[in-house]
Amino acid sequence: MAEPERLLVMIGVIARLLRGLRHVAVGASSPVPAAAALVARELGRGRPTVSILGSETSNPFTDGGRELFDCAAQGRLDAFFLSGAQIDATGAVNLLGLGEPGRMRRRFMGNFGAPYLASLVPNVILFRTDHGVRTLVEKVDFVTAPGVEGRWLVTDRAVFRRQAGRLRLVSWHAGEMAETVRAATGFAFETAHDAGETPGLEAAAAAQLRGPVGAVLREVYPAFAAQLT
Amino acid sequence: MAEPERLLVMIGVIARLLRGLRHVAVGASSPVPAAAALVARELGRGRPTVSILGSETSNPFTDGGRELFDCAAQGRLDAFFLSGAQIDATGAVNLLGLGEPGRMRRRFMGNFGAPYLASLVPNVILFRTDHGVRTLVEKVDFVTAPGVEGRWLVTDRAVFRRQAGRLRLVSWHAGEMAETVRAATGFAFETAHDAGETPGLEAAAAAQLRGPVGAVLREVYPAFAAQLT
Amino acid sequence: MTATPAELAALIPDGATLALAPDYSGCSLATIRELVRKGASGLRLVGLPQLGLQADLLIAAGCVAGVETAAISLGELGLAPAFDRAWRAGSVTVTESTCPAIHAGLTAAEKGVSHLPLAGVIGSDLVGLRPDWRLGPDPFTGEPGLLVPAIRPDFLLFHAAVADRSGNVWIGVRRELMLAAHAARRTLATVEEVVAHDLLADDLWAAGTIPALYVERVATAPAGAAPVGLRNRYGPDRAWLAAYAEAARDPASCKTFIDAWLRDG
Amino acid sequence: MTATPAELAALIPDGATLALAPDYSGCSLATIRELVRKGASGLRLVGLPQLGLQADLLIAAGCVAGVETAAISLGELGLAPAFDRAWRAGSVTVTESTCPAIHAGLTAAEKGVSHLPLAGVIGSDLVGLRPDWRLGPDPFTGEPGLLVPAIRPDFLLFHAAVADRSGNVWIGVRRELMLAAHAARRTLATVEEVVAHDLLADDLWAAGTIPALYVERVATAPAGAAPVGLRNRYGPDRAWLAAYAEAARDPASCKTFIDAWLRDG
Repeated sequence: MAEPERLLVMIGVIARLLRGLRHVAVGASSPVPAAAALVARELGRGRPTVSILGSETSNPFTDGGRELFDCAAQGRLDAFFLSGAQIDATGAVNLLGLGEPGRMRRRFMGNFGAPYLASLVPNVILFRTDHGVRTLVEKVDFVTAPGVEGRWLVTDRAVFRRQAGRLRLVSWHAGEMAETVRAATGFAFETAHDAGETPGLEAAAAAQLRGPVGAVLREVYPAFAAQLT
Repeated sequence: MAEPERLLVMIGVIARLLRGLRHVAVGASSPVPAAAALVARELGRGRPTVSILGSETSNPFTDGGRELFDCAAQGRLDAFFLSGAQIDATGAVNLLGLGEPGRMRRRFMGNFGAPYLASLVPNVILFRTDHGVRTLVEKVDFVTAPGVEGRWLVTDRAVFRRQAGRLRLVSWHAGEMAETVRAATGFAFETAHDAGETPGLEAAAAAQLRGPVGAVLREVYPAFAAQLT
Repeated sequence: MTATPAELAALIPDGATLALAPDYSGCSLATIRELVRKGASGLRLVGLPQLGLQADLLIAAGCVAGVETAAISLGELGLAPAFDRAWRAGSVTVTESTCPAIHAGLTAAEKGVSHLPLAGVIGSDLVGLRPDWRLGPDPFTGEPGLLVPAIRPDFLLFHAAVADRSGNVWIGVRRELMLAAHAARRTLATVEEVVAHDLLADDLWAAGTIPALYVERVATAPAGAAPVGLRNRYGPDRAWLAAYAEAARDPASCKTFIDAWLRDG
Repeated sequence: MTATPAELAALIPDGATLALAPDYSGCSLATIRELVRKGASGLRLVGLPQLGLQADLLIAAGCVAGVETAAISLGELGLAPAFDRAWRAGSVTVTESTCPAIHAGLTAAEKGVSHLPLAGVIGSDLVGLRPDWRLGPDPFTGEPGLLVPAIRPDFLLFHAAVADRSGNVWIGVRRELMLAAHAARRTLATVEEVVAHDLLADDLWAAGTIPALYVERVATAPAGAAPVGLRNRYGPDRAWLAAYAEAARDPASCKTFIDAWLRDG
């Protein structure tokens, strides 16, 4: 995983994207989105509602494993987060494996709920904490979920958003430039005309991470919480 | 409702039909089937399991109103009971109303779950405690649920079973004869070659009604329980 | 945090589709009374899966345009008298259904799909009364199959024993309310009491709780389910119900009865 | 009334389809151990909706012919090593799925229908891996639609905190087990303890209880979910899990590890 400072920038970016939403869910093994969602909730005075799967204290569901998916189909889930073994220039993600579908040479854990949530949740935010040419590729080997227009990708180096069919560089984090991002990315991309350096984590957000958000993170992601502080 | 002695005969008939089954459910407002099912359970040492809808103590369902219906579709419900404003010569029942469907002149409560349960539960036992020409008709005005081969009808006068497409008289209760049953029935019927008087309630069953079954009935159907004893 | 029954009623606009529990499952008579008071009209009721006193009172007061239900009655007291009169007069439309078809329609809405296949039912004349249902070969088995459309009520209104300060509502085993809360666009509940502890913090409570996520407003209404009663809390007021069943047979005495009910509450 | 985990394992024949909970939902490792001991073979596992340690142990011991799942892993410890080896060798078939497709398949079985429509998913390459799924226009909307077939496992096996003497089993909010118990032909459960009171007698307990109606056998197995842990009771044994994740990478050390696990239990 990336340097703590880079993770803090990612948290800030994602928290800003979640402003004004009603309900945000965070899948298992997603500490950066979890931190960002909790920050957004604290700064939004309880809004959005945040559901963290795998947490026993921040998970409001009472109807079993299906409820998250039903909830999304009902239009009650405004944002979700996906990573992927591969993310491509169109914003498609691959969680399944490498090689030709049906004859893969390597298999990861599986598709989980991504094929479904990616098409039903209006704001699916892609993230990777290890921006590199092997993970950010021109075309995924397997489309777990296709990309859609307007989708965001937040990495430990930069922020992209899909426009006109492809991810476009929106900002680079402190210490990067468009060129360093390009060198670390496996797909060609355009740079938005107003691109610039990613704003850092706001002081108010940082205070939340040191305070109430940190307390929740220590329950769900103790190692990650320790790394941030 | 019929004389208590007639109700006891009906309870005996139905209890015998339930022997050896695993799970029997009883709908709302069905005291005779409820009593019969509980007698069968006691004489069968806990088998069948008896679910009485509307009872807070004899209802094992924990998944809401749909569970009875799902349970039937899963093949986990062996018997259910239906009455009907009309029951016809084919064993079809009408719970909805009188007159032409879509332009009825009288409407009863509604179809409830009968259209579904009648086709999914292997043993649907029809019952009426007021055997008469207006309720037992040649053809129902509205088919809430069609009849099926082998279906039983138990009334306060007699027992019928459908064979070769029509209900056939199997037995008549003490005090009746084939002729008195015929005069009280709105459809023509054949009499089974081995028809005879309905056996009365067994002593063991009567003891259950005075004992543990009576106690449950007093919770769910207090007026009915008082009438029996 | 909590509102009043009148505030809940004010949220329900004329013409809304309103899902209501049967008499045994948690009825917010306290809010029904406010709907009558405010002169609600054109409501379309959905039974979960049947309708009882709440529907008959709303119909008696002229608040209802139509019902979709597997049955409508006063239970042991027989036919719903105001409904029966309105049905004869043709002033309330009836979409006839059967319990599992309503559960299936709500489940389709819960899962965001247009329809659900439904077992059984084929062979009943009911199918002929529902032009919106589809008959055709099951794509997997080739057997005759029935598809019923999603039912997505604008509102679910119910009464339960307890809620907490966050708006989580405990319904215990009355899980048809959970299904309907998932299916409905907006859910309004009255409760006997608001408790101080978080209902989701302890699995014993959480297992029977509708999360606040689905609940728009909660109002406190002690004895809010009277006169039909609330499971494990208080029974039906049989004298009241019998008096209503008698009075509601006649339009004039029905009006007098309801006026008295509005005055008393 | 209650049985032993070995008696539960004896009920599951070779070749059976066996639904298993993910590591967070109630895993009967006590019975998995007995399945390994008896040399079970040809099992077809269904994840609810994903598979974890239970599946990897069964695969390591050669008990498994195939899996249908949305994912299989050791959670934070990464890929399921025995599964990964079996997958590379082609000795275990994988029916790839996604969480809501498994829930929908189980719901179809619960409702006795051949299939359920499923929202989303179209556009994923997953659809191309599932020739048993059907694509076609939705009969109500005309939009592209996806139908997934019913999943009816022969057995559901899980572990929970408590059962009562009648065989009712309390699962709290782990409601995927309720769905699977409805869908499966036969359900077997181990529990930490059997309590004296009737779980269905009090709605607080009943709301989170699978009725005995669906449960064929219950066995008492204290710490029966170790080493993955049981919600609100005991956590995972992280040292054991890390040691397994390491040992299972190599067939020889995996066998040694499992032999020790069988000896200790």
